[in-house]
Amino acid sequence: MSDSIFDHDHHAPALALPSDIPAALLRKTPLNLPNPAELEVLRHYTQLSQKNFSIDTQFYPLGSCTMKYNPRIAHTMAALPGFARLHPDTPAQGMQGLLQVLWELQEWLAATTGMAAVSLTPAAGAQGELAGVAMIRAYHAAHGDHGRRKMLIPTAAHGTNPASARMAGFDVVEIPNRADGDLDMAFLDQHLGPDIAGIMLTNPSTLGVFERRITEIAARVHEAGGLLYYDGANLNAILGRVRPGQMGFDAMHLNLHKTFATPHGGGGPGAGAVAVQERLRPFLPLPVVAREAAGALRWLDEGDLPQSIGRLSAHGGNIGVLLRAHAYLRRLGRSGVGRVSAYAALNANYLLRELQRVGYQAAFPERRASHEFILSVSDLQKATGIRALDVAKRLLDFGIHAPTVYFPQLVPECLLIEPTETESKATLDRFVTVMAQIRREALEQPELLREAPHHLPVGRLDEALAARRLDVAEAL
Amino acid sequence: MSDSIFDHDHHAPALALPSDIPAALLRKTPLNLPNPAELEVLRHYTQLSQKNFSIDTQFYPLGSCTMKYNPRIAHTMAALPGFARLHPDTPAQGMQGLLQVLWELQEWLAATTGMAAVSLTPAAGAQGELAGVAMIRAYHAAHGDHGRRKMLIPTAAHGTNPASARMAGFDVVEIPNRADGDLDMAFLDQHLGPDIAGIMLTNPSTLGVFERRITEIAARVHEAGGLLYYDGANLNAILGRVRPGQMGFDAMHLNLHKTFATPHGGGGPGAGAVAVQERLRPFLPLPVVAREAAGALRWLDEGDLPQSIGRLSAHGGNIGVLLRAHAYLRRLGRSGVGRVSAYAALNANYLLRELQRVGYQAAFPERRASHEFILSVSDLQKATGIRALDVAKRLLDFGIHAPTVYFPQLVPECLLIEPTETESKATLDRFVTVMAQIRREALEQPELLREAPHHLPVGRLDEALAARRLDVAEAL
Amino acid sequence: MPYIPHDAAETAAMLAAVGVERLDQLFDEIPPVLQAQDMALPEGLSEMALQRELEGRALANAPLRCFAGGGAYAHHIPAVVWEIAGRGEFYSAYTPYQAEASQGTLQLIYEYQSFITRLTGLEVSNASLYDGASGLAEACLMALRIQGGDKSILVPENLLPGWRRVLDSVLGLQNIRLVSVPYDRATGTLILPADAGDAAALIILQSNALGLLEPVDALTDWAHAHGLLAIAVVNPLALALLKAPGVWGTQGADMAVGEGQPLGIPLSGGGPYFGFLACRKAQVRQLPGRLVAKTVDGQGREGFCLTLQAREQHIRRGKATSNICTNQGLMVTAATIHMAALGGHGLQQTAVRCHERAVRLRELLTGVPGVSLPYGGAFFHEFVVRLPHAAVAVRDALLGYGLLAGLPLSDWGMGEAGDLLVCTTELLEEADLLAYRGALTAVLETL
Amino acid sequence: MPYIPHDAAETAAMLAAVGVERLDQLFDEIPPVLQAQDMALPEGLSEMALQRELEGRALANAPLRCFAGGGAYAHHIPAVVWEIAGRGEFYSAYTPYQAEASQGTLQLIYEYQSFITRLTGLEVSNASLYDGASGLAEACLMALRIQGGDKSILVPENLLPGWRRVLDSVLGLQNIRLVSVPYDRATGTLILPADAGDAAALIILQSNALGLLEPVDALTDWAHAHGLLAIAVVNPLALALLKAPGVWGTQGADMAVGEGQPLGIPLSGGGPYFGFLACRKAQVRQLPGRLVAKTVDGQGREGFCLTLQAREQHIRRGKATSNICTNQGLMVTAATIHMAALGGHGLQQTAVRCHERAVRLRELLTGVPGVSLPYGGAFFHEFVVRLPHAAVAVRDALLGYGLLAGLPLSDWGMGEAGDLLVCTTELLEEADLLAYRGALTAVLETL
Repeated sequence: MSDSIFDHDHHAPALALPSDIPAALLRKTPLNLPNPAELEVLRHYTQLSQKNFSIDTQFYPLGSCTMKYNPRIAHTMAALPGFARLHPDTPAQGMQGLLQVLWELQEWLAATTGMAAVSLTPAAGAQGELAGVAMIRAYHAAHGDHGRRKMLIPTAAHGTNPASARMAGFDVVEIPNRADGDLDMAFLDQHLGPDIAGIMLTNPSTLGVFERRITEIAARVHEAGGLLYYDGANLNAILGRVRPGQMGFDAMHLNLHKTFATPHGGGGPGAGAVAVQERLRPFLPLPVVAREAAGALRWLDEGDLPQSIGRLSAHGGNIGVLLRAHAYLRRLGRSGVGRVSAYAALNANYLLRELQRVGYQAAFPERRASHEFILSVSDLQKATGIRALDVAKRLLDFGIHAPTVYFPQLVPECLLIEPTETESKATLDRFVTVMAQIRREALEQPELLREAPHHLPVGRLDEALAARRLDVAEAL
Repeated sequence: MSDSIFDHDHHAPALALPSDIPAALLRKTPLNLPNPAELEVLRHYTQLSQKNFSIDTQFYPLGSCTMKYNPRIAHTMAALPGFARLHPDTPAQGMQGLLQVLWELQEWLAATTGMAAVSLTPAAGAQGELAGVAMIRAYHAAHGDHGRRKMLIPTAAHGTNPASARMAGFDVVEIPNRADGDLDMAFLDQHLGPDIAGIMLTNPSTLGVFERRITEIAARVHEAGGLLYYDGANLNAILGRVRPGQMGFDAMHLNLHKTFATPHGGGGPGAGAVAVQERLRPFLPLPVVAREAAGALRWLDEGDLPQSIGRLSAHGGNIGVLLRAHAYLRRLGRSGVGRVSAYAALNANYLLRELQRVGYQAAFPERRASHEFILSVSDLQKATGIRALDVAKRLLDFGIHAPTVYFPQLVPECLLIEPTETESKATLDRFVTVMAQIRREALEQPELLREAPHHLPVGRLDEALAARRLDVAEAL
Repeated sequence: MPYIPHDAAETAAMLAAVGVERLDQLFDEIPPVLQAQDMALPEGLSEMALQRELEGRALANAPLRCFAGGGAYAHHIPAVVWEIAGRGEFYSAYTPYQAEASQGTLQLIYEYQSFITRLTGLEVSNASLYDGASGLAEACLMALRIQGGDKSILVPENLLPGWRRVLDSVLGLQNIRLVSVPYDRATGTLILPADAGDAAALIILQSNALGLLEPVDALTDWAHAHGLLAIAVVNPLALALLKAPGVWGTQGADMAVGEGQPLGIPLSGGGPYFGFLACRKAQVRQLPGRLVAKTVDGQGREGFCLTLQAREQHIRRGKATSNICTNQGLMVTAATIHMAALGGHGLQQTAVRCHERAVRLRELLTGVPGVSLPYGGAFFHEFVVRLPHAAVAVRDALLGYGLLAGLPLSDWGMGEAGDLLVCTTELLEEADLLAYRGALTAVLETL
Repeated sequence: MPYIPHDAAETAAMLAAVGVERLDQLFDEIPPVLQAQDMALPEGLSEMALQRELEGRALANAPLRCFAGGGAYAHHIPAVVWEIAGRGEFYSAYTPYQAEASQGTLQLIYEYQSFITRLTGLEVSNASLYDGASGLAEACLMALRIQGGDKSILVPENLLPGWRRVLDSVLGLQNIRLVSVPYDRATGTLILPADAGDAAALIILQSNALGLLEPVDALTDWAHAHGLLAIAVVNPLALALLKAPGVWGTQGADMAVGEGQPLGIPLSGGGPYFGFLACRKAQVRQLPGRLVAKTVDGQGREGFCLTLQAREQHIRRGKATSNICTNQGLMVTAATIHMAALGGHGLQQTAVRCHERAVRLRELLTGVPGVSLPYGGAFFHEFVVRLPHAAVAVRDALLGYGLLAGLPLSDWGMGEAGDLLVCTTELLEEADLLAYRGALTAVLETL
């Protein structure tokens, strides 16, 4: 039974509109939003919520997005009235408590990444990337180096990388990966030159392996006058153990909704703080929190950072998300951050071994997995026509979210799997059991997979029809 | 897949116990509670919650318990730190805000019931009943009237009535109802006498009809020296319209978790405030909030009310529940309370008509329904063997909670149905459609009902085995 | 019309179906003289105005650093506890009479019962009673049912006075005699009576109202030697540290009862809390309140349901083990999640910290001039200090320092005027203890 | 080990399965020189200690009665909104790429899109952008894609300065020229430029940064007459009262964009909020961000899924309509519930109240000696008062009265030193308005 909020509409009498506003500016037609009773609203959206998978209810072995536990304390702290009711234009003397939290988070993220300075303002990873490459652009411009129009990006990179580079006005040059997962250095060398602004890398890469020659790559790029941008999407793999600043990166973003356990919220809000080496500090996006000699905190603005790439949103960014990241990091502390990557790596490597044991093929069997790894079900496809998508959809029937599929595109019929450190051995073992069963089903009853999922509110949806018909709003 | 919290146990190292406590007093065996990770706790109990029906997710046409919407604002207000963190032994000057709320609630409940005074302390309806009949006992005792050992109670009364009367040391005399639902006055007259302490009534009665001769009953009981106790379970039927005080009742309780929209919480906590006429005021259970001349509020104790029946719990009762009831009543206000009973009656009478229309038989077809009404499916039982329980279980399959069945026992194969005022016509219409379908199924496919429910986490459970085997705790 | 969905057209259609014209006509069986009096209620508020009013009231209750106990304790409650307990599916669910539609609550109660049996060392726990004090009254009634005949209960004089009053109120209704057992004014612990009279049970406190640990093994054995049942009254958090009632003495206590509030329940000015009650399996049919059991459905799937309902008032009516119906379900939900969130290890750690803080504060306070310790015995997390001024005056003066310093025993008619019962929990840091000492020193100098 | 479940035995078993002995060995492919530097982080806190620390920080932000707007507004949010939005199934869910496992979020977004189209009078709404300002930048880029060629954007000078800066930052990266359109210093509203140059679009504000309503019909028609797209920038709550952009002028605006914060999003010091963006169906392929559509499954059951993903970066990579990936999903969840909880009627009622309060406060403040009104035009719920002293000093002085009195225009480099932008919402009662007047009177007397 499908239930729409538009089914719950009780007629409300028309309101008198203000007479001091010219009639020409007033609404002409009634506002056709439904008028449900409060219980109807509560029941409708509560029931909708129950149709979702979520971390609080399911395991997400979801590569390329660290879906780990989002501590509830962070939620309750961000909701404290002293934070939640604070108007953004409150003068600094009225928001020292909030500024203290943000300033500490800046400091801690700098320490964690091995960078000199941080701006918390980007609203998501993609906006962080944009800020990062914009800073690279501004850096070259400030040095009168206007010819650097090209950004190098591995073919396997997240789609946001080339999109952000383009949005910052760069041309994108794609670099292939070698069969062992590492970057093709020869190709890199060919393209390094005075027209190269820099390179965007994530390490460990989207292939789930650590780029072993990162120091060498950094040296060559720097030598060619380029800067290195670190895509922080995979930071969970090395948190508290390896710092992008030491690898030679000049700028980076952090996905606080991945590594720092703020919730995904069904698609956001995230937060994409950027961290930079000293030489990029003047270009940081605004605002940034600074501590004055007397200890008072204030927002830095255009007057303080005249070379800044500017503002990316009207206020200080997704502050409620930043509060949650602060709470998480404060819980972990110095010795806790290193455990994150250690157990993320343990879970990934254990799961890889176990899935190999039950018959799945690793994309890079000779490599150590980072926090994630890639399987390919090309063998199943050849044997029975079963594709990665079918395996993914069948997993849903067992109350397990699907891994990322068909990314990176480099590996055919791939599943990108990241268990994260907050899942227990028992959960991983159950996942292996289910994956083993699915593999048997694929070989013995492939139609079971092709028609999956069977036990969810809806079966596989017709996406082609959705795009063709394009019903994107309830008709009036 | 069944999941127990005991499945999530990670070994924790043993702790050193304090040396200043004699070893003989310390725990000898390890405390065998599981040690789950926070995500495991969250996921386990979130998943458990999803196995429940609730007002927030389902319609409860549940007679004898008003299951209406529990406004969320009441929950958030009760959780304010100024209330939630207040130690009960804080001196009065440190809890004036709370005392103000409780004092207002006392006043408003008195106004709403037509009584002179209120004590909020009883923790639930049954404790309210106990307090009520204990006050009647204390009243007679204070008048040297020690021979009044019997309490009159209708056969159809809630089970708590006789249980509470017994707990207060009374003998119970049951009074039958006539075929039209009203009380048997002849029987009443026979039993009234110098050994009668009083009578416990609910009006409208558990038969879903208003006792029309209540004024006459009150006069006769009073004439015989007895007092009248009003069981407030059905107050929603007359809220803001008829006041028990005017009907002639001397004492009563209110189920705040029914009429005043505080949540049932899967079985409590409730609150069973008692309200009394002036002559019973000295006997109210403690504590009670009083306003002093200067406006300051304080708790009254044994010194203030030496004739009190005493304390029923260690502190002031279920204060968090009282806060919720206060919030609800404050939202409704003077004109809102009357609408409660008006629409509760409208929903009940509409539903009764509609269910009769699709073939169900009313127990009292010639009477106006109050806020609830009784159907009997004896006709189905005769035709196909289908019982009220089968209809109830089948309803669960449609996402509708079962009505109360087999209560009152007077009516064979009965369903006691109370829709409450917070359900919409659309919900009632859907219920009628489902009930019509179930009736058809009962006649055409009775096994479908006998084996129901089919679509819940478990099928009909073996209650006999449960009692025989008596597995009431996870084995060590 | 808050919370009522009907619009005018819907109301009209429904009235027409019923066959009346106005809402008033739905009450046509009720004598008009009884209807429609005006009520002295204020007009209703919008949710916004209500929120503003109640936030103001909440702020009028000054936030205090809490050193008061006496049966209600300020503990940290992990955020996860009420985030889950507040979910609509728990919060707004009915009593789990329809088992198939209530497996969440039922399994949770089963887990709760399991936790309580492990804490107490007894075999059966009910699904909760109203609070610790009323739970003790129920335990006494249960003991009397088991023992039969008209008997009395032996009640220690160092029971919390609020609890004693509840026993007086509830047991008094059935003319049950409560025989007081005195405590030693020097040690603060119970003096064993010469004989047991016609008593059915002895109440054994761990800790007693003065915060002191009692020799529970000896008391239990004494009770059993005299044919009495031993009713243990315990703090469930302390049981993470202290010997379980089920193994007290040679045979163990027969029942354990207590206030569940320390297990994740906010102080809330005094409630809602919950009482727990555990007993031996042999006596389960005398246990009051709801009980959940594991069973199977027709397909052999495991499930949970209420059991032994024939003990309860909705079946047995006047012959039930108690009149209790609605209990403290949501508090049990929170307590269960709380115990799971802390885990056995965390509960024990918390108990140890509460105790360590108490030891430390006791040491600090004895360094304040004029302050002494009337009792020397072992304690869990509460202890009495004897002040050189009336404890009430000192407590009131310390409110100005943002401290609720404890409970003056004189409020209870116990001890001397200067006696203050002080409690510490894990919430208090060293700085708080030092602040207490500093404030007390300052107050005593000026009084 | 916060949030990591493994105990020692489990870790050992897993290491053994992997074939290593220590956790460190899992990083054996990483050059040792890059590993294990010590980090300048404080030690971790227990949840209890964290809560205490952050509650202290929260209290350090003084609670103020809010008369500030400027793009962020203090509204009442019904309790039901965040009680539901905070449920784990919404809060901790992933982006709904797996449609079958995300029907809750997908249907909710579909309902959100429906609500936005009805508010704006346009046919398509995306599933959100970061905030209003960045949403406007996206709308400009979209207009440029639709119009083709190297073009500029006409930007009113009475656009909120924070928004203008975002346009400068984002559009500047692609060397897009922003041509400022001045406003009339006497009326505060826009002066239509003589010609449109090579502009692709005109931004039309309703209201503008001074709180004034613009002649949107004329501006829209002017834009269309000059071949420009009309981009409406609107407050979604005001749209409950004001004419929908879809019917501005003869043809209606082409896009509507705005800050969604007034729809149930807490102020939170500036975010997270969300930007909404609506357009005509014909231009949907140029729309940035996610979009949800209704469809059916193999059995014909209705369901919802993301659609037209080929516009997005994860498919189209460098050729996407935007780089946006994560948007503001949970804010949209809250906003949708908020709009449903208020309903069309409640939104309109709230908008009317905001306006009435503003009219009343404006009247009250003009009675304060020395206070004048620089602009006479119609407004929604914000207006400028001209004070006889620097607005910054007055604002700071009023903090002492518990009031955030408004936004000094001088902070924005606009208006005169005494100009203060004042906002009212439904949260403010008559008593608050009188208190404001009283405090302002007192402050002006002493300055």
